[in-house]
Formats: sequence, structure tokens, C-alpha cells
Amino acid sequence: MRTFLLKRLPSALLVLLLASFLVFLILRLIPGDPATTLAGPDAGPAAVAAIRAQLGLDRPLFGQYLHWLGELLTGDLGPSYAIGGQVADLITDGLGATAQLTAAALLLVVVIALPLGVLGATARRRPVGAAVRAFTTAVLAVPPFVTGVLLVLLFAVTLGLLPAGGHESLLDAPDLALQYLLLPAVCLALPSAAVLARYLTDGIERALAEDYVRTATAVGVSRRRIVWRHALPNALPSAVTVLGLQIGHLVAGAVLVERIFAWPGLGQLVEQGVLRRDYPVVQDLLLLIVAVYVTVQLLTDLVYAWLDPRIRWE
Amino acid sequence: ADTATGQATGDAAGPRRGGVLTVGTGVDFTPALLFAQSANTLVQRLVFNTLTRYDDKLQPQPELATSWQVTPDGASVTLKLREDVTFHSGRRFTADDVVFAVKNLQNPARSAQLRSTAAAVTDFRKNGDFELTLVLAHPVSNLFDLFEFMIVPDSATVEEAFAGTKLIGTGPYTFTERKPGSSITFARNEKYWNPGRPYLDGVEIRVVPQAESLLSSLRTGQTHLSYSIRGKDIATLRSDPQFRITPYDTGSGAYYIGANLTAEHVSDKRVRQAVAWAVDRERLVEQALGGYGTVSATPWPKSSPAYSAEAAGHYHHDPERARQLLKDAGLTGISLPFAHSNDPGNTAVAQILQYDLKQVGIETVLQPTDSPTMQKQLIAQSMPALWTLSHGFAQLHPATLAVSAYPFNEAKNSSRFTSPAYTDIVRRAWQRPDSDSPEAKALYGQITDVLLDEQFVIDLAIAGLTEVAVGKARGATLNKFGYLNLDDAYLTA
Amino acid sequence: MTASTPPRTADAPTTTAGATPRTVLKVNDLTVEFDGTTAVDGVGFDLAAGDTLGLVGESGSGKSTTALALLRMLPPGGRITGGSVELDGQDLAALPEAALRALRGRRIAMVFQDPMSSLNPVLTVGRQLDEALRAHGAHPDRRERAARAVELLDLVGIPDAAGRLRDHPHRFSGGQRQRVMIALALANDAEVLVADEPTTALDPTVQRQILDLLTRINRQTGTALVVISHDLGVIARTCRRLLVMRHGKVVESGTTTELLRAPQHPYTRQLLAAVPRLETPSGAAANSVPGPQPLLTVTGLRKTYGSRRRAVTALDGVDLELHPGETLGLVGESGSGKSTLARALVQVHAPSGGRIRFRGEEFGRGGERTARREVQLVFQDPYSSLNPRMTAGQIVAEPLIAHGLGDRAARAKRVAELLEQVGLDPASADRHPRAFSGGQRQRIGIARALAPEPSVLICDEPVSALDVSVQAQVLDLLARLQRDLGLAILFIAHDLAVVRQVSHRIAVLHGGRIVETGPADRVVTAPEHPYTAELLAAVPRLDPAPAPALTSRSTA
Amino acid sequence: MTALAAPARALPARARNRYLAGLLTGRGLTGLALVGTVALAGLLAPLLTGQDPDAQGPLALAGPSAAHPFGTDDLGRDLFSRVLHGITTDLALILSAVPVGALAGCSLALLSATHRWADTAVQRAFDLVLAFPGLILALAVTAVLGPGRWPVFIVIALAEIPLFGRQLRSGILVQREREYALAARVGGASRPRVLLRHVLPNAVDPLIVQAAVALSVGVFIEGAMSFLGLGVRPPEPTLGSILSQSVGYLATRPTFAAAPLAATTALVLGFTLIAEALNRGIRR
Ligand SMILES: Nc1ncnc2c1ncn2[C@@H]1O[C@H](COP(=O)(O)OP(=O)(O)OP(=O)(O)O)[C@@H](O)[C@H]1O
Ligand SMILES: Nc1ncnc2c1ncn2[C@@H]1O[C@H](COP(=O)(O)OP(=O)(O)OP(=O)(O)O)[C@@H](O)[C@H]1O
Ligand SMILES: [Mg+2]
Ligand SMILES: [Mg+2]
Repeated sequence: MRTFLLKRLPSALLVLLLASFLVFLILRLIPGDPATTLAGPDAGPAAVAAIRAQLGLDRPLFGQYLHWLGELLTGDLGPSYAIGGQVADLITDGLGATAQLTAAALLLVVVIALPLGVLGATARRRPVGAAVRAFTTAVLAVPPFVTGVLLVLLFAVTLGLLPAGGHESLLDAPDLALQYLLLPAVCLALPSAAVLARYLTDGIERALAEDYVRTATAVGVSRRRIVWRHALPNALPSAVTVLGLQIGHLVAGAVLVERIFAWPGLGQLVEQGVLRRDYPVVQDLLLLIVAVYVTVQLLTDLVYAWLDPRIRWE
Repeated sequence: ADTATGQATGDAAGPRRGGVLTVGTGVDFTPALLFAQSANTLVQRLVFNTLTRYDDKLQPQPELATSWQVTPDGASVTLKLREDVTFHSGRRFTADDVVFAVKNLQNPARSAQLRSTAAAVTDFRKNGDFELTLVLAHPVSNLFDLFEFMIVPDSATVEEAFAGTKLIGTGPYTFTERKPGSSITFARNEKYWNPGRPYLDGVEIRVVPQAESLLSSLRTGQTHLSYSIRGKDIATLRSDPQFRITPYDTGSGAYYIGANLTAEHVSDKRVRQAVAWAVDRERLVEQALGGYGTVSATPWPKSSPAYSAEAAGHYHHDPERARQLLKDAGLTGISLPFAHSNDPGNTAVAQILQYDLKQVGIETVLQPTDSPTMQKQLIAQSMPALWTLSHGFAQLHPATLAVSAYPFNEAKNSSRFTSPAYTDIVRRAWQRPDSDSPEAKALYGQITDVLLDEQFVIDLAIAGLTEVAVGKARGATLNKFGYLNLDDAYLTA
Repeated sequence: MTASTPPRTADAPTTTAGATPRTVLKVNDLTVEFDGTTAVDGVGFDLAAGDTLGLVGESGSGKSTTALALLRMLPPGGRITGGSVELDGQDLAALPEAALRALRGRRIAMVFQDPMSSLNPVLTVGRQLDEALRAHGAHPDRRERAARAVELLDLVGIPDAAGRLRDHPHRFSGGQRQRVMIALALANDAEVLVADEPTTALDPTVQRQILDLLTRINRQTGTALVVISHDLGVIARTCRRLLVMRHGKVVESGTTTELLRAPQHPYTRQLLAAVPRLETPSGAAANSVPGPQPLLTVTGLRKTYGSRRRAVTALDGVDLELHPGETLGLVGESGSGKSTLARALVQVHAPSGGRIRFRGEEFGRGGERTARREVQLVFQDPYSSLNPRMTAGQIVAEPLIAHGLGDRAARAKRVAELLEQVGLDPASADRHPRAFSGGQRQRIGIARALAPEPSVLICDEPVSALDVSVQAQVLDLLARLQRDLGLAILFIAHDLAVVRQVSHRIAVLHGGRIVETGPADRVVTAPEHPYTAELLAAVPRLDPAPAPALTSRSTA
Repeated sequence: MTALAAPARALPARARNRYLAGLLTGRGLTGLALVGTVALAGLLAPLLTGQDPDAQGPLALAGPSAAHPFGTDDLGRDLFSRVLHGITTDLALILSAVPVGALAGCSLALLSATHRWADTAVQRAFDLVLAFPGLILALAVTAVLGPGRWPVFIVIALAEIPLFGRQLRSGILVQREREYALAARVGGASRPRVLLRHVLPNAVDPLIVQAAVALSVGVFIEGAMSFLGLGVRPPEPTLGSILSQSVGYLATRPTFAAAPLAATTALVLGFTLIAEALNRGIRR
């Protein structure tokens, strides 16, 4: 494992460096600049120029890039341009909220996808299989912005069971926090769960056709046990890879979902940052997302190896 | 007509103390725009006070200033200040704080819209701690707009306020916490100078960016009050007795089409007039604004001294006339780029306009643009031939619009429109001590005439902010700049 | 007995210990169909407790299908359309699925052919044994099950049984995996054990261990055995009675001794005749005479796999010579480096040390270029070495295209010629590999290897997956090619009988070194190295003498 | 009912075209019919409806009626006509962007098979694309190119590149070690020839399934971009833009969302069924 990490680490760092450059470049490619946004709707060029100078945006681009890298290396992320406060604080708060949301969503993804995936592969009666497929299809076909609004209309407005949106700290009021968490997590989890369920179904179907299932049958193991204890573990490694990919999708999906549920996470922060051209916030945030993603990839590779004993010893 | 401010008329028990009022908004508070007018101005009047406050007839009423004296030539104004006011930090409020507030607005980095008016103040003469004379370079008719607009910050913490970390003012509520993108919370200022006020224990401003979600949070009672509900959503609440709906003249509220006069075709005045005739304003108000708006060809709301029903109805839906104008200009089948903000509401507006223009032979190519890009193009005067947006500031003294609102600014505007005549009238209307004498009104009429003739800004409809409140939330008002005033607000049991 | 031939009269159950043992399994007129085609057609036999029955027959004759039908575990599409399988009087063919599950593993168990794919790769061997033990609820206690699992692994002869419970299947060698399979089948003390080709593709020493194990279990626990194989030697070693199948039907049955001594049915005779016997002297000399100058010389060849820290030395200083027109047999146990050597010779893997010279020119100094065309390889597995997406014609034409030999028309002609040469119908050139039988596929591989007109043909276990009759065809073909074209052949195999039959000389590879080289007959009859002797001793023989398994093994 | 492995013995030649065989099952035919019907409705939109999809009228947010089978939208446009035209736009976008993305991904995967360094570079490039939140990508592309079909096309294609690339790469890694690939090398084939002629055709199978899934992802991306105001230039209808328009009226006018939802669901279900059918066909 150490050698594996040592082998992957340099390339991961390289990815981060490349990403930092891309992030910087993309932001400058997007028209509109922080100064005009900060200056407000009726500002004159003088105000804009003053703000530009104050933010250091009049310096050459490459210098700005190096300056940013320097800041990153010293760990001082500096103040945000438009949102207010220190970038580090903003990101820490947003990260906490998003981590809650994605963790809950991830849990739901697994909790939903596992039985659905197994059912899809083993349903002997046609209606059950059809129902599973109908569900996964519907979930994939209805975009999250529709699902989200529908969920709110149903559970918050009509039934009054859950709040329509917002966020509570898990530490202050855990039960309330869970209520706030439920709908956005479900909304975020559904498409990924559908995708994962599909891959699981596929993997289990493949595994069920393997010779070792025949062995287990010949030994007298029950059908149920064969599916859960023999076929499923073989479908898991590739499912974990899919799950790793889905984490990227979850972060992307968080932008939509956090907006609909007024969830103060990184997705909202990215959107706000981009909308106000808050360069420091967006730059640091995107880099963080890339870093998280790269780490997740590393982790999935490790988990994969852990789940599949054949990999571990090679 | 829309003068109601949600007074607690039907409430026999009278105001109740206590409770936390939740206000929903679609846009987060931007600290850097604390001293400017922006999309979220709910915070300003909760934490801070202004010198005066307009009543419904645009007459200034005392706030931090108890009385004022403008010299007849309009060269200076003398203010008497309240003596019982302290900042949340405990420091006493004095004339120095007013001096600081004015100077603060003169700083270009504060990007205050009324900077030109603030800049007209050239000298400060203190007479004790609570009397102050502001000496003006020239008379300004919109002086009290400045006093309505200018919040008085604590000089010691102004940079922290600007960064959004610490807000210290003299207002009814003290700032407790801000979670960017999520909420800002306030607690009652126990030492507020207005005795017995405020009633509420606290206020929470929740940011709900998605319009549907904001509506849902009102419906579920999570939010008590909002000014960010879209007109078409309000229309769906109209029949629900649970909500009180109160339109204001206030805020950023006139929809218009802007024309870049250096662009092909629209440099011709007749083309711009044809556009003005081509638009079905009634349908626009009905379909895009859910009926919450007033058709108008001029920027002025009915409360404005410059308002004239005749001028407001100058342009109406007349495709034939539009086609004739185009023909006169020798143009058939022209195609123009047409920028609009890419949010759903503005996209709908743009599509309606596009369809109407197409009916008279003006093809347009829509350019959905995100607001920072739009902002940059507006300031850089690099807009395409046509665009649609909304503007504010018409609810105040008419001169403020022409000197402070960028679309109309005589010195430099996004349309690249310049005319010595316009500059002259605007300056004359602005640099005078009074604002509603017959001479002043005559000048406003002339401004209106120029606007109607030149049509570099083609006004379509006036739509101020509309308050939507659940039944138990009472007594909230907005000032003319959309600052939320909760001095008298309370929640019924 | 319901076999198609009348029961034999002479010494039928002579050596049986008991008087008349109870019949546990009674198969009557069993018929199985796959989508309308009949795979098993009226098979019937009885199996007494503690008895051993062998099932032989050519590939596709319905042996596996019969075995699967016994447990009613036919693949999708397969259906029992007639007859009955009675286990202690209970008809399995008519039992509901749940009741059947209760029987599987507990009363009738099965060992499948391929031990690698038949064990779950992600579960430890201990877990899999545990699953088998708990399946029938006989061992509710976890610790008890663990103890029993150790006992089972011990029984099948896996050293350090307790320690190895935590290992995954891939850490076991092929022979050990096969033992684990047997342990799984034995977990619930089934009365009947069906073993489908339990030793195919194992080298003689391992094969012998497995067969010994089955025999021992039969004797110790009284489990009745049904052993399926296409290798008559295997059956002869283990089974008291034999059933010969062809085209889904039983053509002959009887005691092993009788059948081997005096086969009745012409097919049985043909089958027996095709079995290579270790005693048969080499036929190579009669076929061709090797040239004096070596064509291919290998000196001090070394190959290590893996990183420096976890290196596996596959070849450790191999010296070899191959002459034109000569067949050099290469034998050795699994993992001794045979394939590695083959791959080094065809330059798929670069050796780590040593020299290879072809026609006197060293690899790396020009020799490798001529060798690339003139040294060709016939792969062990006839199926996986053919591209499933290409037709036979395309596959054979590939080397011609790669070496730029001839234009399109010339190539088509040459392909037809090659197919004919290996005994395939040129018209079948546009069929995909899956439309050929195993033997035919192996011939496509040979045709491909012959296409660039090689002077050296390396055959890596070309016949180990084929049944005897097909094997005989392939061997004939190779002999003919050598005679006609003067090919030099490096013949890699684990079946010593086959190797003796085709080789001029035999080299024995052990642990990456050549331990013995010599004329084929001499190496077999008078081995010099103890390892060679060990290999030879393990070869199963067809002499009827040691066959009746219920007697104690003689030393003959 | 136990699923067992069919012996890998000679199968009859009837399964000559596995894809066709897979498609010609109940599942496959249903999928084809679904996609076909929706696509046909889109293609025949000008014939099926006389209404201009952009024509506005005073009758906004009307329910279904004879004149407007699906009702009208908030600007009084005929939803039937808009949905049909939207289908065409969506299909045109997706059916062009997905193949382009797939092709690019596959080319990169092939490139990665040539050298260890190329492999590392390509792998990390995939990681990079995958790691960027779609919103940022969409925003950047739209900002640089201006709104319209191209940004949507590019974002969909970009999103597909790593998905196809990774899948193909792992397929190549597996197939490359198969005996037939070694056999081709022994036969004298050059590295590129082994890769293109032998390995590639055997590694693409999972991609066919992936392609069908990718099509639904395309629908998804188009919708999300429309929702964020980054989609196809209005007033041109797309399924995503109609849907995001309808979100504001889900509570009051659910019929608004019904038609575009039905169309997307039919498409996604169709693609899914085709994917499953092909998958089973391959596995057979
Ligand atoms: N799943 C299946 N579908 C269709 N036909 C099959 C299937 N399995 C086996 N068959 C056919 O049934 C017949 C008997 O096959 P079986 O596997 O029993 O042969 P076998 O005697 O075990 O051969 P081998 O020695 O090659 O293992 C063959 O003709 C084969 O093609
Ligand atoms: N690619 C590889 N990486 C690491 N080790 C390998 C590799 N290929 C073979 N080996 C090891 O090298 C040794 C020799 O393997 P090789 O395949 O040459 O044996 P073999 O004699 O052909 O055996 P078999 O009879 O089972 O085919 C074995 O220990 C094997 O595990
Ligand atoms: Mg078989
Ligand atoms: Mg080998």
C-alpha cells in the first residue's frame, strides 16, 4: 500500500498543479470581472478602477497566478472579494455543510442502490423487475431540479412533514438537523443510486452466471445466501469504482440541490463565487474540489484492492 | 394607489413584544455593497439609521436628524441631531459621525449611487456635538434622497462592516451572526433611541436563491416575510387569505429596453421609437410579471413629482405605427443582437419582447448573459444594439435618476447617448434647492420629453417591490431605497 | 443394470468386500434436451454404496450433462425430458426446488471441472467451507464449523490446514484448488460424489495426488464415486466399473478390468487404441531424421518476473539445442517454466539473461529478425488464442499480412492451402472460432503458425485440453507436417506418454532448470534424474492390473 | 431457475450477430419502439403540428385542449409544438455530442495504450475533467463561446470523454493480455496493428452499453444547463428548457411539466432498454 501511494502521489500533485492553472485560466476567461461586480449596478469607471487597484487586479496575469500559488503554499487564503469574510472560513463552513449532505447522500445511495440492484438482478417475477426498472428510469429521466421542487411540494408544503429548505447545525440540534438534511440528501442521492443500482444489477447478473455460483448451488447454499454472500461481493469492487465516479457527480449535483434547498454548502459557494467573480473563493474552492476528487479516486483504488483479494497481492 | 404599509389595522390586541421574524430573500447580502444600492438592502436599516426618512408623499421625516434648515439659495443645510443615540458599541452618536458618513460616500470604492450628491458637500461646520452645517458646492434638489440613502456607520469599524464581519450602527437591531449564502441574524437593540422599540426579539434573514423554494418556505411558514417573490408567483398567492400582499413604489423596479446608439440601425431614432411602439406592454406585465406592474413609457412611478399619465401612455402597443416608422427609416427585415440576463424571469421578458419585435419586422438574436458580464458591459459601454434590464431610482427625486442611475446618466451612460440639451436640463433640475416647485416640475417635464423622444432607454413597465407576509407578521415597511424597517414590526400570537 | 450391452457374466463383483451393497443411485432412461437437440439419450445405471463408476466418451458425448442432470442443475435451456434419477428411491427429477436444495451437497455432491473458476475468488477458502457446512444446518456452532473445515482440508491433504482457511483461492496452486473443491463436496458427508474431469490440465504428479485422494475417500468414508473423464487412464486407475458414452447414449458398460481387456463395442476399441501408452516406443525416428547442425541454440537462459523485491525466477540457466526435422519433448510440472521458455523463443517476453541463437545468429544481433518469422508458436488453449472477432480465414491470413507475404489473391490461395494442409475444409474459412470444435480450433492455430513458413514450431501443450481421439488427430497432423516440411518442433506437454510417442529427444524441466535431456526412449525407460523417475511413476497406466480400486494398491 | 454458466463449448452459428440478436428481444424491441416513436414525433413535428413553436399568444398556462393538446406555456406558446421541436433539438445535440465525446475518449484510451507515460498523462487528464464541477465547465464554455448549441454540445462531449475513455482503457488492459493478442504478436503483427485490429474490437463491447447510458446522461446535462440559463439560445425549445420553465408552475399547473417529462422519460427508458438488451445479447 505504501508503494502504491508513493507511486500515485507525484502524479496526483501534478494534477493539482495543472488544475490550479486551469482554474486560474478559466476564471479569467469568463467575462466580467470582480471589480465591476463589486462596484454595483450604477458605478462609474472611476469606482471600478479604484476597486481593481485595491484588489491587485491591475497586475500582470502571471504575477497574479504566482501570487495565488504563494498564498496557497503559505496556507493563507486571504479575504474574499465579494462574499465577505476570510476565504478559509467560508470554505470551512461550506465544506462542513456539503460534507454532511454528500455523506448522507452517499449513505442513501448505498442504502437505496443495494436492494434495488439485487432485486433487479434476481427478481423472478416480471412485475418486480419492471417496477425496479421503472423506478431507476424515472429517477434518471426526471432532472434533480424537478425532483427537488416536487419533494418540497409534497413533503413540506402539502404534508408539512419536513422543512422546505435550510440548514441546522448537527451539533446544536441533531434531530432538527436531520429533518433539514433528509430531502436534499434524497434529491441528491436518487440519480446516483439509480446508476449504481444498474451497475450492481449488471455485476450480480454476471456473477450469478459464474462457475462458483454453480459450486455454491451444488453444495446446497440457499438462493438468498448465494445472491448476498457469494454474488454480491464479486460485484462490489466495480461498484465501488462507480461509486467513486459518482462522488464527482454528487459534488456537481450539489450545485443544483443546494440551491433548491437553500443549503449553505460548497455548491452554493461556488455559484455565489462565480456569480460575483469572487476569484479567491472560486479558485481555492475548485482546487479543493479537485483535490478531494483525486483523493477519492485514490481511496476507491485502495478499497477496490481491499475488496478484490486478487489485486492486493499483485 | 399603493400606499398601504401593512399597518396592524385589524389587530385589536395591539403590537406584541417578542418573537423572531424570518425574512426570506433570493439574494445574499453583499458586504461590499453595504453603502450602495444593490439587490439586497434588507440589512441597512436594521443595523443602521439614516438622517431622515420620506413619508408616502416624499416629505422628509425626522430620524437621526430632528430638524433641518436649507438656506434659500440651497448653498447649505443645517441639521440638528438626536442627542440620545448610542452605537451598538456603546459610543455616543455625534455630528462627527455624520461627517464621516458623508465622506465615506464620497470614496469611489464605496460605489454609492448618490456619490455625486455626496460629493456636492464641500465643507462641514460643526456647532457643538449635535448641530452640523453641510456646505454645498451648488444647490442639489435631491439632498433628502441622500439623507434617506446614507446610513450612518460607526467610523471605528467601517472596514469590518465593509468586509461583512462586524456591523455596528445605531439601528434597532444588533448584528449577531452571518453565514454567507445562508442567513444573517440580528437581536433586539435594547438601548434603541426609539422607546419601546423594536418589538421583536430578533430577525433572521434567510437566503433562498431558488424562487420556487422561497415560495415554498413562505407556504410552510418557515419564512414570515419576503420581498423577493416573483410577480407570477404572487399571483398564485393572491387568493390565499393566509398572506398579505403589499406593493411598494420602492426599489429597482422599472423594466426597460436599452439601445446602444453607436450600433447599426438603432442609431436611428425612428428605429428606437418603432421598438417602443412594437412592444405589447400589457401582455408583458400580465405574462412575465403576473400582473404585478404598471404599464409605462416613462420611468416615473405614480408617486413621483415627474409622473404624468399622458407621458406614461405615450407609447402603447401599435405595431402598424412601428412598421411605418421602420419603413420611413428605409429599413426592412433588420436583425439585431439582444442581450438579457440569463435568469428565468428576465429570459421570459426577453422572449416576449423578441416576439413582439419580430411582429413588426425586427428580428433579434437573444444573448443570455450572466449578470457580472452584463455589469461589465454596461460600465464599459459595450452593450449590443439592444438589451433589456431593470433600473431603479425613479421612485425618488427625478434628478437622482438622471445623475445617479447609470442608464440615464447625462455624463456617461450605457447607451452612449449624449446631448447638450439633456445635460443642460438635467443639471438645472438637479442643481436647485427645491424639488417640487412648478419650475422644477416643468424641468421634469422637459426631461420626460427628451426621454420619450430619444428612447435610448425604452421604458416598459414599473414594478416596485411587493411585500408578501404571512398573517401574523405585521408592521414591516421599506424605505424608498428598499431598506427594511422593522422598528414597528411584530408577530401576532 | 440397464446398459445397452448385456451384463457380463464372468467375475463381475469379485473383489467387492461386502456381499450385496445397497443401491444408492438409480438412473433410469435419463433423457436431456437442449432447445430440441438431445444431449443425453436414455442413459441408465445403478450405483451401489461405496462403489466407483467411470464415465468416458469423446467430447460432447453428454458426460457433463448427465452429471449435472443428476443434481438437476442443468444450464438454462437444458431440460430433463424423460427418465428418472432415484436417490434412495426418491425421484430427483420430480422434486420441488426447495427439497432438492436440501439434498444437494448433503446426499449427492459434485466436483466441477475447472477449479479456478469454480471457487469464489473474493471469499476465503474458510468462508466457502463454512458456507457449505452451514447450508444444511448440521453445524450450528461457528467454532465447530471452523474445526470441521480444518478437518476437511486436512483430509484432502492440504498442509497447515488451519492457517490456510484465511487464504483466498488464488493463493492455492491448481492441484490444491481441486482439493478444496473436493473438500467442499465432502463437507456434508454426501453418499454420492460426482467428479467431472477432476484432473484435466493437471500435471501427472498432481493428477496422481488427486486420484489417490478420491480413492482414499472412497475407501475411508464409503462414498460412492462417479468420475467423469476423457482420459481412460484416469478412469482405469480409480473406477471399478465403466460406462462408455457416445452421442448421448451408453454404448458399453462393465467392470473396468473386463472392458479394458476385451472391449466389445467398436467405439470402445477405437477409444482404447487412441490412448497413448507410455510403453509404446517413440515413433519419431521413423517419421523424420534430424539434421546435424542445430537450428536453435539456447544457452544459460534466465528469466525473472516481477520487481526486484518480489522476484520469481521462472527460468534459471536453461541450455537447449533444437535441430532441423527434430522433435524435442519438454516436460515438467506446472510452473516449472515451460511456457516462459516458449515465450522467450517467440520473443513475446524478453529474457533476463542468457543467449538464444537462431541459424547461428544471436538474438539482438540480427538473429531475432529471421526468427520472428521462422519461429512460430502453437498456443496451449485453442479457444482463447483465437481472436473471437475474426474468421478462421482472417486469423490464418494475419501473419501473412504482418510479414507482407503476397497480395490479397495470393493470400486467399495460401489460406485455403493451409486449411487443407491441417485437414480443415477451406470453405469453413469464413466461420468464427466459436463455430469450430476444440480439435478444429487447435488446427486453426497450427495453420496460423504454419502460415509464414516457419522452420521451428513451438507447441505449448497443444493437446492437453483435447480428448484422446482428437488428440490423436492433432498428433498425426504434426508428424505429417514434420515429415513433409522438415519442421523442427519443440513439443511441450505434461502427458509423458504423448511426449515419448512424438519426440526424438526429451528434456525435463524442473524449477527453471533442465535436469535431464536424452533420447526419448531412454529417458522414459531409464530415467537418470530422480525427478524424472517421480514424474514417470505418477503417470496413470491403462494396464488392467491396478484398476479395481476396492483392492489395496499393488506395487506392480 | 438457478443461473448457471453455459459450457463454453461450440455454440451454433445462429448467434452470428449478437447485437442484432439482443435487439430483437422483447426488451430491445420495446426500447427501439420507444426511442423510435419519440424521435419520429420530433422529426415529423412540422407535419404533426401547424403551430409555430415560438408563436406567443394571450392564452398563457392553459390546460390541454383541442387547439393545444398539451396546453400552453407561460408565454402562451403551444406546448405540443414546443415539445416536439424540443425533441428534435435534444436528439440532434445528444446524437452528435455523445458520439464525438465517445470517439475522443476512445482515441485517448488508445493513446494511453501506447506508452506508460501516455497512460499516466491520459489517466490524469480524465481525472481532471471528471473533477471539475459541471457548472464551472458549462459556465466557462458558454462564456467563451457565447450561448447556443455549441456550448451544450461541448459540455456533453467533454463529460463523456473520461467515461468512455476509462471504460475502454480497462477493456484494452484486459484484452491486451489475452492469448489471442499474444498470438497476433507472435504472428508478427506490429503494436498498432495488434491494438487496432485485435484488441480494440474485443474491448468495445461494454462501450455499446455505455453509449446507451451516455445518451440519457446527455439529456440530463442539457436539462441542467437550461436550468442554469446556460443552455440553447432561447426561444428555441429544448426538453430541458421547457422543463426548467415549468418548474415554477409545478404546484399550480402540473400539466405544464407533464409533456416534456413524458418525452424525456420515454427516451431514457428507451435507451435503458436498448442498453439492457444489447448487454444481454453480448453476454449470451
Ligand atoms: N448450455 C447448452 N446449450 C446447448 N447445448 C448444450 C449446452 N450444454 C451442452 N450442450 C450440448 O450437449 C451435448 C453434451 O454436452 P456435454 O457438456 O455433456 O459433453 P461432455 O461429454 O461433457 O463433453 P466434454 O468432454 O467436452 O466436456 C453437446 O452436444 C453440447 O453441445
Ligand atoms: N507474467 C508473469 N508474472 C509473474 N510471474 C509469472 C508470470 N508468468 C509466469 N510466471 C511465473 O513463472 C513461473 C513459470 O511459469 P510458466 O508459465 O512458464 O510455467 P509452465 O511450466 O508453463 O506451467 P504450466 O504447466 O502450468 O503451464 C511460475 O512460477 C509462474 O507463476
Ligand atoms: Mg464435460
Ligand atoms: Mg504453461
